[in-house]
Amino acid sequence: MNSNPTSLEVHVAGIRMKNPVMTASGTFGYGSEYADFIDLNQLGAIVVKGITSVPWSGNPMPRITETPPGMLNAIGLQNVGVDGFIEKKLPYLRNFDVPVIVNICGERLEEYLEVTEKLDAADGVAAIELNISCPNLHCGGMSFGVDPELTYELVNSVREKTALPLLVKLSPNVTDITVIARAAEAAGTDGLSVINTLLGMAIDIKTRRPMLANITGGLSGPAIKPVALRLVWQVYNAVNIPIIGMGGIMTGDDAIAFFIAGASAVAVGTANFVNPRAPLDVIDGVHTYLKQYKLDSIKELVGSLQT
Amino acid sequence: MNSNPTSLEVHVAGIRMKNPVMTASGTFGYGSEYADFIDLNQLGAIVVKGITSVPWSGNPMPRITETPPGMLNAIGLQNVGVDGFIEKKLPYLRNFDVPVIVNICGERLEEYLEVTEKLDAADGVAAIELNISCPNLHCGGMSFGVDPELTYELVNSVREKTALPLLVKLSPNVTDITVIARAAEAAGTDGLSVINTLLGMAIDIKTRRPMLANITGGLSGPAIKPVALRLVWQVYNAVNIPIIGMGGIMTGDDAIAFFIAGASAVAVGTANFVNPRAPLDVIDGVHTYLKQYKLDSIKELVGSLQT
Amino acid sequence: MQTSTAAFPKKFDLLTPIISNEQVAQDHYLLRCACPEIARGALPGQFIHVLISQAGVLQAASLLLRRPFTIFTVEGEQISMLYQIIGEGTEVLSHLKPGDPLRVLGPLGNTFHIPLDLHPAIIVGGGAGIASLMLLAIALRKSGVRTLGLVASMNRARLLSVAELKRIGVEMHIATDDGSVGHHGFVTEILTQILEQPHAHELSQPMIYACGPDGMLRAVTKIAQDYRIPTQLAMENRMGCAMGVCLGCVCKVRMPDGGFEYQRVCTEGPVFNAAEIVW
Amino acid sequence: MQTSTAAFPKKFDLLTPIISNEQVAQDHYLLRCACPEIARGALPGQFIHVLISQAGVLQAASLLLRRPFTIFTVEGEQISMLYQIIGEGTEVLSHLKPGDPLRVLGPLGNTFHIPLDLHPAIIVGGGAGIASLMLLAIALRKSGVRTLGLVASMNRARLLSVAELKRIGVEMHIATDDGSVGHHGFVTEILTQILEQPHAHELSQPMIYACGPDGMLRAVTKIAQDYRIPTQLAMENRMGCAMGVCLGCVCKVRMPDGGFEYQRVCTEGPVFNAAEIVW
Ligand SMILES: Cc1cc2nc3c(=O)[nH]c(=O)nc-3n(C[C@H](O)[C@H](O)[C@H](O)COP(=O)(O)OP(=O)(O)OC[C@H]3O[C@@H](n4cnc5c(N)ncnc54)[C@H](O)[C@@H]3O)c2cc1C
Ligand SMILES: Cc1cc2nc3c(=O)[nH]c(=O)nc-3n(C[C@H](O)[C@H](O)[C@H](O)COP(=O)(O)OP(=O)(O)OC[C@H]3O[C@@H](n4cnc5c(N)ncnc54)[C@H](O)[C@@H]3O)c2cc1C
Ligand SMILES: Cc1cc2nc3c(=O)[nH]c(=O)nc-3n(C[C@H](O)[C@H](O)[C@H](O)COP(=O)(O)O)c2cc1C
Ligand SMILES: Cc1cc2nc3c(=O)[nH]c(=O)nc-3n(C[C@H](O)[C@H](O)[C@H](O)COP(=O)(O)O)c2cc1C
Ligand code: FES
Ligand code: FES
Repeated sequence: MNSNPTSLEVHVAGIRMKNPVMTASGTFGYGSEYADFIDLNQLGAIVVKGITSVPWSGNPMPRITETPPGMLNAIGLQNVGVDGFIEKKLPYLRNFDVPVIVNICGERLEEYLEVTEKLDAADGVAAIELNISCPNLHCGGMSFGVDPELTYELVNSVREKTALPLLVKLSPNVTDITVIARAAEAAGTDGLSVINTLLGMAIDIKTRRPMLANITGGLSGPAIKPVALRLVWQVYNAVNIPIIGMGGIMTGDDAIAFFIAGASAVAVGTANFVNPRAPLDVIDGVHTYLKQYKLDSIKELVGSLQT
Repeated sequence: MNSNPTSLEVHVAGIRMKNPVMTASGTFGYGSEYADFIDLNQLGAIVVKGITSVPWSGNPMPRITETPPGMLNAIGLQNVGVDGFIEKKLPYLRNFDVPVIVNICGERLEEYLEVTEKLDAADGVAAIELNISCPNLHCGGMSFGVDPELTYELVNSVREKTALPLLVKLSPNVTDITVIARAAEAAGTDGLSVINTLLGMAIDIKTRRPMLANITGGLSGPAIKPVALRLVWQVYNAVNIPIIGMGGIMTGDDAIAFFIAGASAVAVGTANFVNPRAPLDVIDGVHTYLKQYKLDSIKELVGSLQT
Repeated sequence: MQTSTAAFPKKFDLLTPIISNEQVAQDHYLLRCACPEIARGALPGQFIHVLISQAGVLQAASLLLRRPFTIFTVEGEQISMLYQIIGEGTEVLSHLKPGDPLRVLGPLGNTFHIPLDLHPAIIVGGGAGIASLMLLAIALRKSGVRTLGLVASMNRARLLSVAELKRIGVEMHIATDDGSVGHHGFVTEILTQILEQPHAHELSQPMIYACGPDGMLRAVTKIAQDYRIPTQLAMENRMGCAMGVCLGCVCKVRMPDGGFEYQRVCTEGPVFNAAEIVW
Repeated sequence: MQTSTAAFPKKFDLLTPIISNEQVAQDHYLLRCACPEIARGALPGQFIHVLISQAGVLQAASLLLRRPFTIFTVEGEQISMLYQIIGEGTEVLSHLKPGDPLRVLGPLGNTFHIPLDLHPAIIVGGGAGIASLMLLAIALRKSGVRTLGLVASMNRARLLSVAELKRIGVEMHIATDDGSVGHHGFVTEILTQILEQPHAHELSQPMIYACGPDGMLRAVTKIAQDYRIPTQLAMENRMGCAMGVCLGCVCKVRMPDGGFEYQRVCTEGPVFNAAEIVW
């Protein structure tokens, strides 16, 4: 427990953070984009957009649409590739005193390993977040993250390649998330990010076309918060490693609900698009709550749901 | 195709309906409750609250809470039981010229069969909707509907007990809904209802208690529409039997999106709580759309998504 | 609760402009609108289910569900509701202006039972709970029933309806949490005092009517049992449909056979016999 | 598009009351608000990202995402936007009243490139697209550049900004779909006419600037290619963040190596070199 009565500092999955609020992958770019609004040093951590072994150009347009109240996206992991990231994006982030967590993805196991090795060798990476929702080409495009054995194999192989703290980001689109969570835990991940987007779809009834060129896309934002909270709580009851909770967090109060459900830290995603200061507002809100309820640290909240 | 240019009549899964708009189970009681607002004869069909072999008292309070924009419920299938339904509720419904679809549930296979036999023998039941999301006591409370083999066995057994049209209501909380859909189809169901509620949770951060006594509950309303549409579309591409689409339908335009995704009829659920004339407004909206786009019947829309 | 065999009035869902929406105490607002069809049939204790849609956009409201409020007063074609800001819905509601459209569904629920030889009536309202007892008080006083009014409030700034109740001849007793007016403490302490008074035998056929926070209702029920005074409670559970179909609003009701049943506050209630409620 | 090496102005997110929000044509509204920090730095073609929250409730808005609109004019500390009602967001926006709070993020995006020896500038606006060209037109006329203005509209009732453009000395040509005013047909037909005119050789260093529906932009691009006239397009894709991070707003841009890249309309755009856009 902390001596400073309202310190927000946490140490989660081997990552030391000034506060438990990070930005969610894909919703905060590489950090520089929000520099007019946010002093990056104030963030718990930055999770950058998913990185792959080679640059990906992403999906055709349209890629996003709105649903009440949430959004669907099918960006298709457009990114600069791991070399581009290390060369062009990481140097900027090294200027700040904030842990940089790199979200990675691939269509084959080897790609994940290649990216991991390069990040492990790079300077300024605090942790790796393994996005296991990518389509797995070896299994006909089915994602790694829906199968416990594939998940184990992937996490285990990545684990062997790096001593960096490892987070595995779970998909909500499964029958029983605890099976996948336990597989990742058994394979040696330090923590779990819960959740990625829900698979959804929207239709333009005037043209009878899907609103996204990709037909389906990932649903994020307030609409998914109840599902995300449920999954965090289920995972919390199934594993003994820390959880980064996310899904529809817009305010400090939302974050508090995730802590109570079992998250040790949270990530702010879609909210960044609505409010460029969202992570800071969330931090303030968490702070206010701790003061109001006279709590010394986040730890007292984690998993404190009274059932 | 229909000669009347804007007739909404459909014939789905052996059920003949004046229009393709029904009420969703659990959101319209036994029909009489809305008699001040709706001429029941104007509905495509009425799906009544889930019925079990003996009356169930349901879950403790609180049972519902709101989420933006949707609601979580954990009613726990409070109902009068099949005998009570046949004696007290069915006679009222017989006064109307509207198909009555009875949603049924059970914790053991035998219960489903008992309820089916009684309904088969009763007068005034147009079809049975099998809710396979109930906890299955034989499998440690896991629901029948998440396992293709259990689904096949259940649907097949019920199928043998009745010649009434049979709908199977699928759970969205699965990794691959098409596997379950195909199992139900193989077991002889006439149609599929897609979807039941998403499993969610909400927390009162003041008391750190769950907002529902049951901790988790079913998420319904506009928030789930993107997920429901996606599942209808996936199921449509996997089976050759008709689909009743539902999940967040508030307006005629919402219903149209479900037809385009592959539903042959739709059900209006949570919207009833907001607008007691919701099903009629949906029917009007569908009518207006057909006229505006000069379509002769719903059939031209079903599965017409341009991909 | 089976208070009456009379059929309850037909229900209407009306879209009507707000006539006024004014603060009447700290955190409390009084909203009036014209609802002739609802005004006509409304009985004491009945409520309305209100759609708080921003910008009048029905299907896209982020406040999806309606909110229930007791019918506070009926004047000609107008009804009013007295509400407290406790969350997002009531917060948004308090910002609505005269002329803004509101969707009002009602009248809903059962009504208070008023025995013919009632003497006296003791109404106990905690916070905004007094709003559920105003139409009843008016009806009681119209029939000349002696009525004692006990109202509880956090403080003077939040005190509701005292003047109106006095004007119609209700004998008022006030309790505040901070003692800023009236008795400094719980309203149930006043209730016990009254029942302990030497002339308490004058209470020939008394009845308690209460509405307020759960804690208060439980305390009132306990006292009523001790003094064997029949009591009716107006319950205020979270509601989904308010039409009796979602089964989201139930409370646990003791059955004659010793078992219990979940009954719907929106349909079998909101008024229940206190002795039958299982807390 | 690499139009300028100058750093773009710092971005601000301001909460500001609406000064006025009035209908200026059928389905079209002009909204003004004071945004000193944004007004100060705004460049022609830049836009703002507006949060249309009902009742000012940020986190609960059912319109979750913001909506992008070009900065139409800048007057002192005030900026304005001219918008068309096309969906729920703009519908709700049109109901907002003076005094209602608005959240405005900007200035965003790049700006039009204005070559030094430009003569003449031809601006082509379809529907609300003309809104994206007003600041440019003002800048051009200030520098004394001869400017032809071609505006397209469905009909007279929807015609926008013609008087304003005339007042600042833009030579106006109008096309309407129904012929209710100006040329009956496509604005691109006027464009071709102008380029075919005998004195078209006067167009020594012309540049076309266009904004409007995709169909119009493609037609303009085709004509520009035929006549070898450099052209800049202001693109209006659906946006998520408008900050360059969600990658939701991209358009396909031809690369020197013959391949293509998805570039962000909010960051590399909204102004693109027409020749580089892959449709
Ligand atoms: C039959 C009936 C009559 C009522 N009459 C009145 C009245 O005349 N005046 C008045 O001020 N209020 C009345 N209420 C209570 C009123 O409905 C709630 O205060 C209101 O719905 C809160 O809405 P909100 O969006 O502001 O709060 P929310 O954001 O929905 O909730 C805020 C907090 O209050 C809790 N809550 C919400 N509704 C209730 C409820 N009904 N009971 C207990 N906790 C709740 C929530 O769980 C949450 O913790 C009545 C309720 C019922 C059922
Ligand atoms: C940089 C930029 C500048 C813009 N400037 C202006 C301006 O000055 N004036 C103006 O009137 N409009 C402008 N627009 C377009 C404006 O942003 C949209 O009209 C607005 O977002 C629609 O919001 P809505 O909620 O009313 O419609 P929605 O309900 O969001 O959409 C209604 C329909 O329009 C489609 N749609 C929504 N947004 C867009 C879009 N950006 N492009 C294509 N289709 C879309 C949707 O897919 C849907 O079918 C600009 C757009 C961009 C990207
Ligand atoms: C536009 C967009 C892009 C995203 N890209 C990624 C990504 O590259 N990798 C990843 O693991 N998650 C990605 N996500 C998922 C988010 O990180 C987050 O898990 C999800 O959006 C739920 O949080 P939210 O509701 O707060 O946005 C993306 C989400 C959005 C909206
Ligand atoms: C309060 C409530 C009770 C429900 N009860 C049942 C039920 O008994 N059986 C069933 O199959 N589905 C039940 N459902 C699910 C609905 O029938 C429907 O599938 C779901 O709510 C999605 O549709 P909606 O978003 O339009 O409400 C219930 C839903 C709600 C909100
Ligand atoms: S609120 Fe739905 S049954 Fe009472
Ligand atoms: S709108 Fe998000 S990158 Fe452009």
